[in-house]
Amino acid sequence: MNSKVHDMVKSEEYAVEMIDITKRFPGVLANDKVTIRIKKGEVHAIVGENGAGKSTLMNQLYGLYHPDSGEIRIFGEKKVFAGPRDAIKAGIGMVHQHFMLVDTLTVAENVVLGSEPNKGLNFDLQKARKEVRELSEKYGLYVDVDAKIEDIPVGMQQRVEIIKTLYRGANIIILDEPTAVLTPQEVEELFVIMRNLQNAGKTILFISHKLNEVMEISDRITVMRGGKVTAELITKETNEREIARAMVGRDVVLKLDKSPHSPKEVIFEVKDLWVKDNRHLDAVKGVTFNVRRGEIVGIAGVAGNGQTELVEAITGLRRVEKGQLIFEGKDVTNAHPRQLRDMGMTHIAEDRLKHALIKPFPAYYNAILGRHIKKPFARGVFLNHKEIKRYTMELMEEFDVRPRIIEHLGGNFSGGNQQKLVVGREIKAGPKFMVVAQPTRGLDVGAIEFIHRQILKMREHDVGILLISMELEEIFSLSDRILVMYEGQIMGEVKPQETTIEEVGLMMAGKRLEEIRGGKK
Amino acid sequence: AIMVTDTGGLGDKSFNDGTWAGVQRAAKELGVEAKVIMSQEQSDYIPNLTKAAEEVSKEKDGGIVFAVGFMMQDALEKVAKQYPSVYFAGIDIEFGKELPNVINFLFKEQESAFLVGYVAAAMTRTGKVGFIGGIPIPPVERFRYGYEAGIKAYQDLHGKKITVIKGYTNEFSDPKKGKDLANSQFSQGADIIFAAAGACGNGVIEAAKERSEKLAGKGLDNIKKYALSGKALYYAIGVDVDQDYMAPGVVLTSAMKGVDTAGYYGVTWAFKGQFKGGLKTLGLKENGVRMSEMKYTKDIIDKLAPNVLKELEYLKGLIIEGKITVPDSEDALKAFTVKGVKLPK
Amino acid sequence: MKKFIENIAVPLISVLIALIISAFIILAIGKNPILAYGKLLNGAFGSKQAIIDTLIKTTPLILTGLAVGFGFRAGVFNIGAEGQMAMGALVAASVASNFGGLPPAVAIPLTMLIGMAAGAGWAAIAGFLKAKTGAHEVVTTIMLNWTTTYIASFMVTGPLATGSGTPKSPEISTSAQLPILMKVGAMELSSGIIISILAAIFMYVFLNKTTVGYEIKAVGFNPYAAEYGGISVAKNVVLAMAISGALAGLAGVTELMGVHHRFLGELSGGKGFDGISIALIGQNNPIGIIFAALLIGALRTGSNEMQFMGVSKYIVIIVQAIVIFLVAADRIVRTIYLRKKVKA
Amino acid sequence: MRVLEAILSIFINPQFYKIALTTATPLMFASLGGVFSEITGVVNIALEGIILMGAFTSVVFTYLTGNVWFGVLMAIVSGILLALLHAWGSIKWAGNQVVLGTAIILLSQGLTGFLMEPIFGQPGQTDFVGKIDEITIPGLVNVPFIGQIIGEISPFVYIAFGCVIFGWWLIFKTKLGLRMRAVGENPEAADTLGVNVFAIRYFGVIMSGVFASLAGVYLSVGEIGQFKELMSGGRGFIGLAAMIIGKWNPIGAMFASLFFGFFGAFSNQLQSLQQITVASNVKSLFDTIPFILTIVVVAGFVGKSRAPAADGVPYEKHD
Ligand SMILES: Nc1ncnc2c1ncn2[C@@H]1O[C@H](COP(=O)(O)OP(=O)(O)OP(=O)(O)O)[C@@H](O)[C@H]1O
Ligand SMILES: Nc1ncnc2c1ncn2[C@@H]1O[C@H](COP(=O)(O)OP(=O)(O)OP(=O)(O)O)[C@@H](O)[C@H]1O
Ligand SMILES: [Mg+2]
Ligand SMILES: [Mg+2]
Repeated sequence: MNSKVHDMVKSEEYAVEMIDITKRFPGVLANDKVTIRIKKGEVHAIVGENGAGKSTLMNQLYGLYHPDSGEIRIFGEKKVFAGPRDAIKAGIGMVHQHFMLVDTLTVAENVVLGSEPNKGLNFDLQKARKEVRELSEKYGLYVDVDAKIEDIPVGMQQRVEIIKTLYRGANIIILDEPTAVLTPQEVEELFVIMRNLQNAGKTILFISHKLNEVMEISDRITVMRGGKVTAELITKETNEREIARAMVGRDVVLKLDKSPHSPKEVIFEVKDLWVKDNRHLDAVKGVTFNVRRGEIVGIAGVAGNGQTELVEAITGLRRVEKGQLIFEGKDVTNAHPRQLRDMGMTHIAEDRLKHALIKPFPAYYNAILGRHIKKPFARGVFLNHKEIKRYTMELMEEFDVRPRIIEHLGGNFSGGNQQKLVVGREIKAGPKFMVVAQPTRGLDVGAIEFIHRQILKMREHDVGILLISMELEEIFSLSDRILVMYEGQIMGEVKPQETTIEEVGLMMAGKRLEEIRGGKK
Repeated sequence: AIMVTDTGGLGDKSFNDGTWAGVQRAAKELGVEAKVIMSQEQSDYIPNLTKAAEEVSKEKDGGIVFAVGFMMQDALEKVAKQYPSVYFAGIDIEFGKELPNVINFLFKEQESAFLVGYVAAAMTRTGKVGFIGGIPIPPVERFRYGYEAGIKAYQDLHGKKITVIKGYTNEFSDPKKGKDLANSQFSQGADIIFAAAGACGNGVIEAAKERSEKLAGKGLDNIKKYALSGKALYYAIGVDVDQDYMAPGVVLTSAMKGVDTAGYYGVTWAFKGQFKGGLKTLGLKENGVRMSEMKYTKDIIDKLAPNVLKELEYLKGLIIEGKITVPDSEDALKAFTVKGVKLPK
Repeated sequence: MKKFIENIAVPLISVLIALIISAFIILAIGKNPILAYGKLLNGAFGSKQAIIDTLIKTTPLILTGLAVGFGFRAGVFNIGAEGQMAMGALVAASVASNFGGLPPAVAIPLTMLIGMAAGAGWAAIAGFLKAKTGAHEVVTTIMLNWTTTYIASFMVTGPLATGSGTPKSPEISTSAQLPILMKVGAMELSSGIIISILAAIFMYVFLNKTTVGYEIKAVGFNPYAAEYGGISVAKNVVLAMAISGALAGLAGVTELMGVHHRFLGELSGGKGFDGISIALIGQNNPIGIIFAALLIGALRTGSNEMQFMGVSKYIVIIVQAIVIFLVAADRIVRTIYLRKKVKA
Repeated sequence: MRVLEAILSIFINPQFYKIALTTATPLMFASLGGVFSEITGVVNIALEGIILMGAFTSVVFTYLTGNVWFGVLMAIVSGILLALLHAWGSIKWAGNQVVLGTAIILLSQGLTGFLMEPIFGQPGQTDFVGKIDEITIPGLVNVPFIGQIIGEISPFVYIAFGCVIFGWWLIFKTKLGLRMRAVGENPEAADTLGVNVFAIRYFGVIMSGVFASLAGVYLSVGEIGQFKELMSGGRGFIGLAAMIIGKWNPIGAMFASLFFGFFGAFSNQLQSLQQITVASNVKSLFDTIPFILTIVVVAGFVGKSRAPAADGVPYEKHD
C-alpha cells in the first residue's frame, strides 16, 4: 500500500520544505542549515540522537520557535509563522514530545480548546462531544470523550493529541516521538491510524528512536546528528544498521549478547500482594513471585495493569493493603523508602521527572539523593561538599552524563542525560536488589545500548533485578524469567528462550499461560 | 506644641482627634505652632517622642509634647525622664510615680456613661438595652461600668426591670462588625445600644438608623413625628465626641470625653508658665466628661420619659458633689446602689 | 560578579524610580521632594539616634523575613508569621516576668527558647494538618492568625493585665531582658540585631550545609522525589513549618526582650506580613533578606522624620508600595537597566 | 441547661440568618474575585487592597456627586485599575505575584489614607455620605421566617449570589471559561492551540478586580454609608481562604463564605446572650469560633485542595 501512495505523489509536489534552517540557543547550535523536504502524502521519518535538533526543527515548523534564518514553504508557498495559530491555519498539526494536554479538562474539551463550538453564549459541549466522537470513529482513534485527561492512560492521551490536530483540519501532522510511551499493542494501533490518515491524504512527519518502527511505517527517512542532516534515505532501500550508523556515527550493537549466569539465593519475595491505585480501586490483586541474586526478572504487560502500583508498593512509595514483602528474609511490608534503601534496595523510577529527579537541584545534589545522610557524603549533620562533588564528577564520567558540569541543574539536562544520571546514581549506590522501571524510555539507540550493558553488569555482580518495561524487546533481551501482568494479576511465568512474543502477547491480553499451553495441547 | 499619636492616629474621632482639636485651639489663641506625628507601630513611640522633645527643647519659647493613648505609657515615662526640662502631657496615661515635668490626664468616663445609661433605662420599651465595646480595655470598661450603673440607678429609683446585653467587637476600626453585632443585639430584643467601640460604633449607629428609618421613614422630621406619636423605635448612643449629628433623632445622646479640654489646657499652661506636673483626673465636675446636649432628641425624651432630664440634672449634681461615686470597676459596680437617693418631686 | 552587581543594582534602581515617582506626589501636595527626601535619609541614617532607630525596626523584619523565606525554601507559604510572632511573644511574656531569680545567662536563653517553641508549635499545627490531611497551609495559618489576635486580646485584658488595668502584660524580669548594645537618650539598641543576624547565618548554614536542610529543600522542590529518596515528606513539612514558626516566634520574643519588655496587645503590627515581601525581595536568601529588611526598616524610620515637614505617613506607605512593586516586577527595571547599558 | 436553650434559640431567630448572609456577602465577592484570577493562573493576594480601594472610591464619588450608584460604578473602575496594575506586573513583567499583591495592598492603604484629608478635610474616617438601602421583595417579605431573612435585605446580597452564579456559568459553561481553566492549568498547551494566554489572564485578573471592589462597595456604601481607614478588615485574606476551601470553584467559595458568615454571626449572637455571664475579656475568645471551626473543617472534611497547576507561575513565551 505504501508504494501505491508513493507512486501517487510522482508530481514531486512537496507538502513541506524547510530550507537552510538555522536555530541557535544560548551556547547551542540546535539546527545548522537544515534542509528537509516532505512529499505530499508520505510518512516521513526523522531520526537522530538525543539532542540532534529534531524537536527544535519541528517546533519551528509549528510556529513555536522562530528560525534565526532559513525559509519554510508549505505546499510551495512561503510562510512566516508568528505563532502556532498561523501554523494551524496553514494546515499543520503537531503532537508534541511532551503532551500538551490540560489534565483537568475532559477529552472533548481538550480537543476543541481554542476553536470551540458555540450555542448562543454557551460553549456547546454536546456538539464538541459529538464531533470528537465522529472523528474518533472515522479514523479509528478510540477515546472516552468525557474522561478527564488525568484519568486516562498515555495511549489514549496520544490519540487525543492526534484528534486535536484532525479537529483543526490539519493536512500535515507532526508526531514527535509518539511511540516512546506506548505499548507494542498501542504502537500497532497507532500505525493503523497513521495508515488511515495517509490514505485520507494527510502528510505525516514521524520522529522516533525505534528503528524497527521507522522501517515499518515510513516512506522516507531523514537522519540528523549534531544539528545537521547527515543522511536522507528511502526506507525500502535501507536497513536498521545503516540508519544507526548515520545517527551515531559508528556501528551500534543492536543485539545484546547476554552471558549465562546462574542465579543465587532468593533476595526479594512478594507474597499475595494487594495494592490500591489513586482512585482506591484494587490495582494489584494477589501477586506472588520472587527475585534471586544475579537474576533479572522481567515484568511485561500493557501499561495500566498494576505495574506502577506494584513497583511503588515494593519500593515503599505506596501502601500495601494485604500481603507481604520480604527482603533478605526480613518483612519489609510498608517499610519507608529510607529503610529499604538502608537495606540495599535501589530504584530507577519510571517517571524520572516526578520521582527520581529534583529539577532545581544541581547535578551534585541529585547524584546523592537517597544517600545524602550516609558517609562519606554526610559528616554528622553536615554535608561533605568536597566529597559529594568529587563523587558526582566520577559518576558523570562513568555514565557519560553530558554536559559534564556538576553545577548544571537537574531540570536543565536533556531527558537522556537525566536518565543516565539517575541510572548511574542507583547503580553506584551498590544495591543488593534493584527495581528498574522503564529504564530507556525516550532514549536513543546509543544510550539504550549503554544502559542495557550496565544492567547486565549488575546481574553479573549478583544483584537481584526486577525489570518493568513496556518494551517487549527490552524484556526479552534482558530477563532471565518473564512474568506477565494483566489487570493486577500474574498471567504466567516464562523463560525468554522458551517462549515467543506471540505467547507473551496473549498473556498480556489476559490469557493465562495454562490456557494458552493447555489449548495448544 | 507637638502631639504624638498612638497607632490609631488622627481620624479616630476619639482621643487623638479630640486632643489635637484642643491643642490646635490653644495654639491658635497663643499664636504658636502645633505639629502632629502619627506613630505607625509600637516601636515608633520612643523615637517619635524623643524627636518631639528635641524639637521642643530647641524652641525659644518652650512648648509641650503630647503623648496620646495609654499604650504610650512606658515610652512617655522613659523619654520624659531623659528630658526633664521639657514639658509633657499624657492623655489616658497614668504613671506609678508621677514626674514633675509630665501632666497625666485621666478621665472619669464612667460619669458621662452613667448619665447616658440612665437615659437608656428610661427610654427602653423592651426592657433590654445593649452595650457594645471595642476591646475591653480600661477606658471602654469604665464606660460600661458607668452605663450599667446608670441603668441600675434607674431601676433602683423607678423599679423598672432592665437587662443589659453586652458584646465586644474586639477591635476599633471595622464598622461592619459593629453593625453585625448591633443587629445581633437588636434581634435579641434590645432597642437601645450604647457603643464604646471607636469606628465600630459607626456601624452600631447605622444599624439603629436603618431599623428606625424603616419604621418611621427618613429624616429627622419623620423620626420625630413617629417617636412623638408614642411608637417604639431603635436608638444608639454615641461615645467620646458628640455623635448625635451622625443620625439625628436616632442617636439619643453621646457620652462625651473631653480630651480637647486636656489638649487645650496642656498647651495653655505650658506657654503661660502655669505648668504643674502630676495626675489630673477630669470628671463631670471639671467638665472633663459630659453628656451631649441632645439637640435632636430632647423633645422625644421629654415626651416619652417626662422628668428624666430633670432627674439627670439632679443626679449630675450629686455626682459633682461627690454624693454619688460612679463605679470604675467590676466590684464597685456590683456594690453600687442609689437606694439612699431621693429624687426631687 | 556581573550577576552580583545586577542583583544589587536592580533593587537600588527600583528604589530610585520609586522615589522619583513619589517625588511627583510630594510635589503635587506642594512640598519640596528634595527636602523631604533629605529628611527621610536624615531620619533613617542621619544621626546615631536615627541609626539605632533604624536597626531596632530592622531587627524583627529580618526575623519575619527569614521565617517566611525559610518556609518558601521548604515549599510552604507561611502567611502566619504574624500570628506566630505574637504567640511567641505572648507565651514568653506570660512566664518571663517570674524569671527574676534566674541569672541572665539562664533567663535569656530560656525566654528565647520558650518564645521560639511557642511560635514553632503554633506553626506546626498548620504543618501537621498539611502533612496529615492535606489542609492548605495558607488557609490554616490565616485562621491561626485571627485566632492569635483574639487570644492575645483575651490575655492582655484578663489573665496578664497589669495592676493599673492597661491591656499589656507585666514587665518581664530584668534578667530576661536582652543586654543593651548602645543607648542614646531613651533609645536602646538591644542585642536583638545580633540575634537576627545570627539567625540569618543559621538559616544559611542550615539550608546549605546540613543534611536536614538538604531534605527540607528536596521536599519543597519535589515531594515525590524526596519520598523516593528516603526522605519523609510528612516529617519535613512539619519540621519546616516549625522552624519557620520558631523564627517568627524569635521575632516576637526579641521585640519582647529587647524593645518593649512586655507584651502589648497588637505587638506585631503587620511585621509578619512584611516578612512576605521582605523574603521575596531578598529572594529567600538570608543575606538578601537582611538587606531587604534594612530597606524597609529605614523607610519606616525615615518616614517619621518626614512628618515633621507635613508629609503624611501615607506618602511613605506609597513609596514602599512602589518600591516593592518594582522589585517584584524587576524586569521592568532590568529592561531599563539593560537598555541603558546598551546605549552606553 | 438555660445556656443550651439560649444557644438553640439563636437558630430559630431569622435575624441570625440575615446577619449571617450579610457577613458572608463581602466574602463571597472577595472569594469570587480570587477564583477568577487564580483560575487563569494569577495569584491575587491584592484582594484586600482592592476591597479597601473599592470602599473608598464609592464613598468619594457618592460624596462628590451625591449619587451612590455612580459611586459604585467608579469603585468598579478603581478595582479594574488596581487589578490592571497587578496584571501588568505579573503578566507582562512576570513579577512575583505574591509580592506584587502585597505592594498593591500597601498602595491602597497609602492612597486611601493620603487622599482622605484633601477630599474630606479630615483623616481617618468620613461622615455618612449616603447608602444603598435594603430592598423589599414584595410577597416574599410576607412569607414567615424566610421573609424576615431575605424579604428585606441589602440588594448586594442578591447581587453577590447573582455574581456567583454568573461566575460559575462563565467559568464552566462558556468557551471563555474553558480557556480560562486551560490557561490556569497548562498555559503552554493553550498557547499551542492559539489561545491568547496573556489576554485570558488579563481578563481573569480584571474580573477579580471588579468583584473585589464590589466587596468594598458593599462594606462602605452598601452597609455603613461611610469610609473608615483599613475598613476591609482582613476580608481579602479570608476571601482567599474561602476560595481555597471552595477548591477554586465559585459555588464552593460561596459555601465557604457562607460558613464564615454563619459562624461569624453565631459568635456575635453568642456574645450578646444574656444567659452567658462571663467576664468581658472572655468574650474575645468567642470571636475565635469561626476560625477554629474552619481549621477543623478544612482538616477534617475538606482535605486536599489542589490549586490550578500553573497558579502563580508567570507564563513566558520562548522565541
Ligand atoms: N533552561 C535551560 N538552561 C540551560 N540549559 C538548558 C536548558 N534547557 C535545556 N538545556 C540544555 O539543553 C540540552 C538538551 O535539552 P533538551 O531537553 O531539549 O534535550 P533533548 O535534546 O530533547 O534530549 P533528550 O532526548 O535527552 O530529552 C541539554 O544540554 C541541557 O543542558
Ligand atoms: N529551549 C531551549 N533552550 C536552550 N537550548 C535548547 C532548547 N531547546 C533545545 N535546545 C538545544 O537544542 C538541541 C536540540 O534539541 P532538540 O530538542 O531539538 O533535540 P531532539 O533531536 O528533539 O532530541 P530528542 O531525541 O531527545 O528529542 C539540544 O541539544 C539543546 O542543546
Ligand atoms: Mg525531541
Ligand atoms: Mg528531548
